[in-house]
Amino acid sequence: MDFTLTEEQRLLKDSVDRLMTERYAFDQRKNYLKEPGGWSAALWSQYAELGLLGLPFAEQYGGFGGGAVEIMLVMEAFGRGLILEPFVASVVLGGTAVRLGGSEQQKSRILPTVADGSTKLAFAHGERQARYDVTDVMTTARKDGSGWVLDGAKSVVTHGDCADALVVSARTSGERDDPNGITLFLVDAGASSVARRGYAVRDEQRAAEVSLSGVRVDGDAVLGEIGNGLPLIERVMEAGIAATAAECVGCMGALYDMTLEYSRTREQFGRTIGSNQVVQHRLADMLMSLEQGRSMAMLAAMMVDEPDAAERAHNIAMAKVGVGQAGRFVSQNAVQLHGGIGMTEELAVGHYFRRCMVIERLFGDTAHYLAKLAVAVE
Amino acid sequence: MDFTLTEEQRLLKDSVDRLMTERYAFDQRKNYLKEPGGWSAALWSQYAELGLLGLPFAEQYGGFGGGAVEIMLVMEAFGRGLILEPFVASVVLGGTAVRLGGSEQQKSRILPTVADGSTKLAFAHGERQARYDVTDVMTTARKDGSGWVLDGAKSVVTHGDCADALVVSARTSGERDDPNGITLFLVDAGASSVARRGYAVRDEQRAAEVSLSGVRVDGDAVLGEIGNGLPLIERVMEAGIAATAAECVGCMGALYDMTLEYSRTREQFGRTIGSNQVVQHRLADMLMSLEQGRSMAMLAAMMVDEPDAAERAHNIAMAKVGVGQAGRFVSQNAVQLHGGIGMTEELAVGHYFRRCMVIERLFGDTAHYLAKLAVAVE
Amino acid sequence: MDLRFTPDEAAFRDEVRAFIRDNLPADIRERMRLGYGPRKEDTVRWQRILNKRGWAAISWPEEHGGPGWTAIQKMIFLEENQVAPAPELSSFNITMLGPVLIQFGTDEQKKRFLPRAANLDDWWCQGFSEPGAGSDLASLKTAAKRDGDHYVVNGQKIWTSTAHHADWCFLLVRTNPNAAKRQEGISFLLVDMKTPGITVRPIISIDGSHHLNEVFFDDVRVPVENRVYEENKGWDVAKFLLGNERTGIARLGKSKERVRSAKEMARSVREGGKPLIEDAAFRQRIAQLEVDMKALEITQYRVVSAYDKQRDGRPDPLSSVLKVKGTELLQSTTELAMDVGGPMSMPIWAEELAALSNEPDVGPEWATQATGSYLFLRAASIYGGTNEIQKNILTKAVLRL
Amino acid sequence: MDLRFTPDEAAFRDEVRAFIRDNLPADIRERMRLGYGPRKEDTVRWQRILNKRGWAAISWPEEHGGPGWTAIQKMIFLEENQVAPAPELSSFNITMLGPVLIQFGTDEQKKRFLPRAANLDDWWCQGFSEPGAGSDLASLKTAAKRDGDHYVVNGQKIWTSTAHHADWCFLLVRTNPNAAKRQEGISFLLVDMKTPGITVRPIISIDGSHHLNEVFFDDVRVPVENRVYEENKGWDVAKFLLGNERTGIARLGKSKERVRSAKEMARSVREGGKPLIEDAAFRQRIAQLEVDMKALEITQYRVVSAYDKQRDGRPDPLSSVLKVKGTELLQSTTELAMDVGGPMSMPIWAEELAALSNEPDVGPEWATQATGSYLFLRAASIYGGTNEIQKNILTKAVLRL
Repeated sequence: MDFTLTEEQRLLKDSVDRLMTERYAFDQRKNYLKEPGGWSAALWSQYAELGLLGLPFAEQYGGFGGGAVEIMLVMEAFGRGLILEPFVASVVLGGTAVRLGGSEQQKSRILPTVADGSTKLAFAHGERQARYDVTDVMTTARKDGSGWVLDGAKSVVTHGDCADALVVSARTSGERDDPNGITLFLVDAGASSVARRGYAVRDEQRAAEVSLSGVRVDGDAVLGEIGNGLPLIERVMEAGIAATAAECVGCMGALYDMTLEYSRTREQFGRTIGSNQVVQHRLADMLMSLEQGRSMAMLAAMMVDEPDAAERAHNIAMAKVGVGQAGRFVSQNAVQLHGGIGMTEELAVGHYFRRCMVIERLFGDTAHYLAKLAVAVE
Repeated sequence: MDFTLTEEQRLLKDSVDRLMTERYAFDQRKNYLKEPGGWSAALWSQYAELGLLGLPFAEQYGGFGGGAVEIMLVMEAFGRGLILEPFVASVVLGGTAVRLGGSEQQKSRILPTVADGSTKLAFAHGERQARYDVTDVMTTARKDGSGWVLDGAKSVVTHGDCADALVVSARTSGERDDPNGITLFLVDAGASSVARRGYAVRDEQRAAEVSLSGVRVDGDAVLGEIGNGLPLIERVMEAGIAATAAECVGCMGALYDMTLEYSRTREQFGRTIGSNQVVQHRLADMLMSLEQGRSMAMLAAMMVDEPDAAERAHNIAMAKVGVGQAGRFVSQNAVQLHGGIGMTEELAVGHYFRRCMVIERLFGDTAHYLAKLAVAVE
Repeated sequence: MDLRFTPDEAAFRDEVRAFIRDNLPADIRERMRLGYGPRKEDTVRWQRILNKRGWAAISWPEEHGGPGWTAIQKMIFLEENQVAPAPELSSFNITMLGPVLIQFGTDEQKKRFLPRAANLDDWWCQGFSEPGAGSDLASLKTAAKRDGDHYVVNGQKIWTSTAHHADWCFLLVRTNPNAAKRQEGISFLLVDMKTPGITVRPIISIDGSHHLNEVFFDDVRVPVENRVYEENKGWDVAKFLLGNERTGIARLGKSKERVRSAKEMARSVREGGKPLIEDAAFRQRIAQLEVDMKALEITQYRVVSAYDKQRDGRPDPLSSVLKVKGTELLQSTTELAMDVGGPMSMPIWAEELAALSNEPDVGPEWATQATGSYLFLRAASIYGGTNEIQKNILTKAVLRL
Repeated sequence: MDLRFTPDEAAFRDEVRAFIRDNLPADIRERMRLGYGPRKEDTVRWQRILNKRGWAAISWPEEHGGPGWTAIQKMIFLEENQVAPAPELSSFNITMLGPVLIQFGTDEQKKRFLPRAANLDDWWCQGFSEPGAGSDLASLKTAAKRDGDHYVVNGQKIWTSTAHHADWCFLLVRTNPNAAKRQEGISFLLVDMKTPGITVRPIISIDGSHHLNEVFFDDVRVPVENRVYEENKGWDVAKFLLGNERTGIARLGKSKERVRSAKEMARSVREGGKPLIEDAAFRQRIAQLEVDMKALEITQYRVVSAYDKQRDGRPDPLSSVLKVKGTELLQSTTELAMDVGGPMSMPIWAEELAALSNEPDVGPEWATQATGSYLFLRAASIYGGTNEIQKNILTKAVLRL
């Protein structure tokens, strides 16, 4: 057991922390929001330069061979920065799908372009009727010569509006809810038969509704096994959970720091609000939640490469619940202790609050994973 | 809507409150515990003299025609006194069984002797294997000439050790868990075929294991309808829930008062513990729980005579959950705020704590009733 | 003692329910059912309908146009109105300004302002809070200097709800900066929002709505006749206003409406392959909320019923219970409604997409709006004295610690 | 960074587990599995078995008979021992007295007391708390006056765990009543409990157990050679003792054991006509507890692993997290175990009925004992500094408010 960072990990952490401090102050972020895509193209290039966009890929694909710990360090810093760029969508979700599911040829073709930032991927799995049910896929792919034709619609696809290529799940056999028969495809997001409507989510990140109307793809667009896409989808979601868990820890850390600072300086009834014991204990409770959440984010990072699928899923579900609850507690109380000002767009606190809220609902919410754990109790 | 008491109700409340103050101080109670039965025979006579033992019965049966509000007032006072006598067992549970289920002849024979204290009833329904499942009755009654023969065992029968007569549920038909086929019988507790082992429960009240080995009873021992005892059992339990809900309010009131007083006087680190804002807010939370619990105990009292069985059961289940949760919160925090001294037998606080704990589990616990309510959600 | 409505009370409830059912405009009801807050014109339209029926100025005496209801009747009306769901009455006009004018105003002020307030001909806002003051009202700094038959007001107010809609503002100002205590030297003015020198600057809330404002006063001239009560005695007026009977503070009708709506929507979405409404944990959550709402409902009955029995002017400390538990429930029930929508609750798409295309709206509006309500009502435990301050009040009033 | 055990750590865990499995007497294990606290003789027997293996003095340096374990190894050992379940080592002997003597004791004291403490030949108790002091230790009043080569001790201690079992007591006394600060003028004495003038009076806890005592000192003569460290510097010793590394403070093994036991028992009882273990709400409750235990387990790894990396003497503020969250879990998991028993958990019948008749015991002992544990462990959030005080500590240490 060892919680120390290697020298490389420390350097990585320092450089991303520094980047966030220098380039992602809350006021700078406001300007990025006004850019056409709703995020900063300049920062995106900088991530690429720093090697962050290729972090989890092997060197042969233009990557840096980083693991889950490296992703965790970067995501915590990104959480503190409250970044808007499609890092999770492209590198973590899309990247994991290609990295774990792709053929040698697919990896060689795609991963280097993800790593240099020229290709942005998005993970188009969720559908309107599915809510959090991962097997509820109604989009279909029917064989057509050597290729396939996809029909259906995908919903709330994170950063689906700016993506160059979509990783789309579709049913090649079976009925709705059948765990078998789902296949992943790589789809050119710019194809004319792909219609996208982009919009903002509550955390100000972008998402899209994607409709697929007779989208024709070649046979080599299939990612992984035909009809057995579910395990790969689960790996992608687990990677997403681990990454956003670390991001949530970054958000909680920022919220805790801001609230502590506010309690030290804000005066009311002639004294700082932090001189109230009730406020002090609330901050202590927030700190405890933050640290328990951090432990769970570490668990998720450690487990994301665990070969035993059941063990991996179980631990990541536990981490999802723990981080979700911690994020909710810390962010709700950060707003409460800030009072009225915490309820306004002007302060960063409400923005972190909303990011925690969205993260709790990505890939399934706390109740969803607690129910899974309850079923698994032995 | 009216929350005022009638003049008679106010007088009743005052007299029972006074009795508790004068005769049920914590030190006096210690002496009652040492009496042979574990409670005070003198107080029992006094309850009879005051008319409390006949409170819910009609005047023609030696009673005072009181209703649920009167029982609530008395039980709250009894909760403050933390009384040991078999009032709930005999008057509320046994009394309700006879009052609602008995024939004219049975009522005339039994209720006056309950009212004058000479007969003590107990409600022998629960069985070891049943936990909180009300239809899980394995005790059997088989027809034998004009009478019946009962075999089986009843568990944790409150005040079953001192009872003169037992209201026993037994299966006259059907299998375990069948809601039909349960019949109630009046059984002489002193019969040689009835074996009882008395013991103390955690709240220092007495209970007994009762075995029935070929207990012969006459045909007129049947209470209510043959094979349709369940609705009557439910009425009895509802009456018990309403009464002990009010008792719990009395316990919470006493705990709250004691804790407030302790916080005002107890000094630590050179100041009263009540000068800590965290203690103040905890007390405010306790007060809020107490008042919400009181509201729920009122609901139970109002609903216990509601003719619509489903409406009655639903509301009483809500009250059970609300009072159970309030009692747990208030009593756990009363111990916590008292610190070490609250953990000892010497102080009353631990005794109230344990009574709240037992009350939460009488007739089914919070989880049990919450599950019922969850099933009923529309 | 009887927790049930008397036949009269039940008949009154039925009458209110029927009136709302028959008179609430369908478009307003539908917008509110989807979780939208009422627009200004919705509130105006509905309050005028109620006023025509004599049901707008619910907390005013009959001689000033009130309906002469008991506190229980007011409670019933407010809950039916929330459950409908219909826009709530302007609390600034009805609960705050009206009683203040009736108690402290001149005959001239009453005649001039009360009927227009009841009919929402004037939309009022409240100029109390100032930057940095938070719940500590008495630290206010906005100054009013006497200049002939005018006050000249300079300063800044914040958290001014609906100031951008308002025709008039009732304002606390400091008329004597040298008073011995902070509570002295304050006056209560009525200010026409069209007076030169007033600037309203929006504050956007975390749900994206524009509800709050900063209001700047730059040499704003207010006629002395628009002062309520004596000069420098405005704190008495403010205390009266804030300590006013708080029927409806629990906003239980709103919580009930949110749970009812969540249950309805939970039939249309799935969890674990079956309708969410059949999910055991979800049902358990609903059951617990219904228990908590029932307890608060009865506590509210107790408090409100006491209003009718005795009026010694002291606020019932139980009303702090109503505030704390009521807002906790509001927050839990709006969170529930949002959770039902799942991932569909997260986009801000309703308006945005409608603007983008002619296609039908892709998002279920109820889900989008549920999140809006959830976010907006995080403030419920902050405004009107934070829940922490409510507990301080309880500590002082009841615990005497 | 790696949360998994290294191969060495895993091998160590297996070794510990195997040793406990093979050497823990079956009768002790069975009693503890049923939820009974260990009897004095159980604790003695087991600690001597461990001591023979070299595993009793776990927090002492090797030169004084410790096993030379890392903090991680100690944590593993403590958890395996709790999960077994086996009696815990005497914390008075091992965690408190031992390190104190090693740090502050004379060679003579070390030689005389350490080996006997490790082997539990002497049962030690702690004479710190006094009536009215609670968590405010420094307010102690028990006085020791020098009389030749003895101190004469007069005063009273309270909450003295297992004083009725104890051969020796380490005692804080006031040797200089005129010291400028309350923390000065205190000395640390070792007292033979057989010395004339000592009276032990039981305090019965709300679970009915006799664990705590009052101890009265009436002209008790203690040889000066039994003072540890300098006269009037006893507070330094006490601070060292209290600030000692708190591996195992979370008592996670105990919580795990309670959940495991609750799950096992939940197969044998019913709720709603089927085994309780199949009840959705019950499973949800278990799942939540398992999440909370997992989070605390990793937090504990982080804290304990830091012990091995750096020892700057400052207590890690995260150890307050371990205390607060650990005791919350202990209380939740014992409540869970009690709830499984349902009505059967409420009687105190095991012993009482056994005494009354020759028939087999009617009550499931596990249910009766589960309630005993629940009641006893209400104190977990009180002793060792209440959880409220832990948060004060966190406030000062981390928040600097």
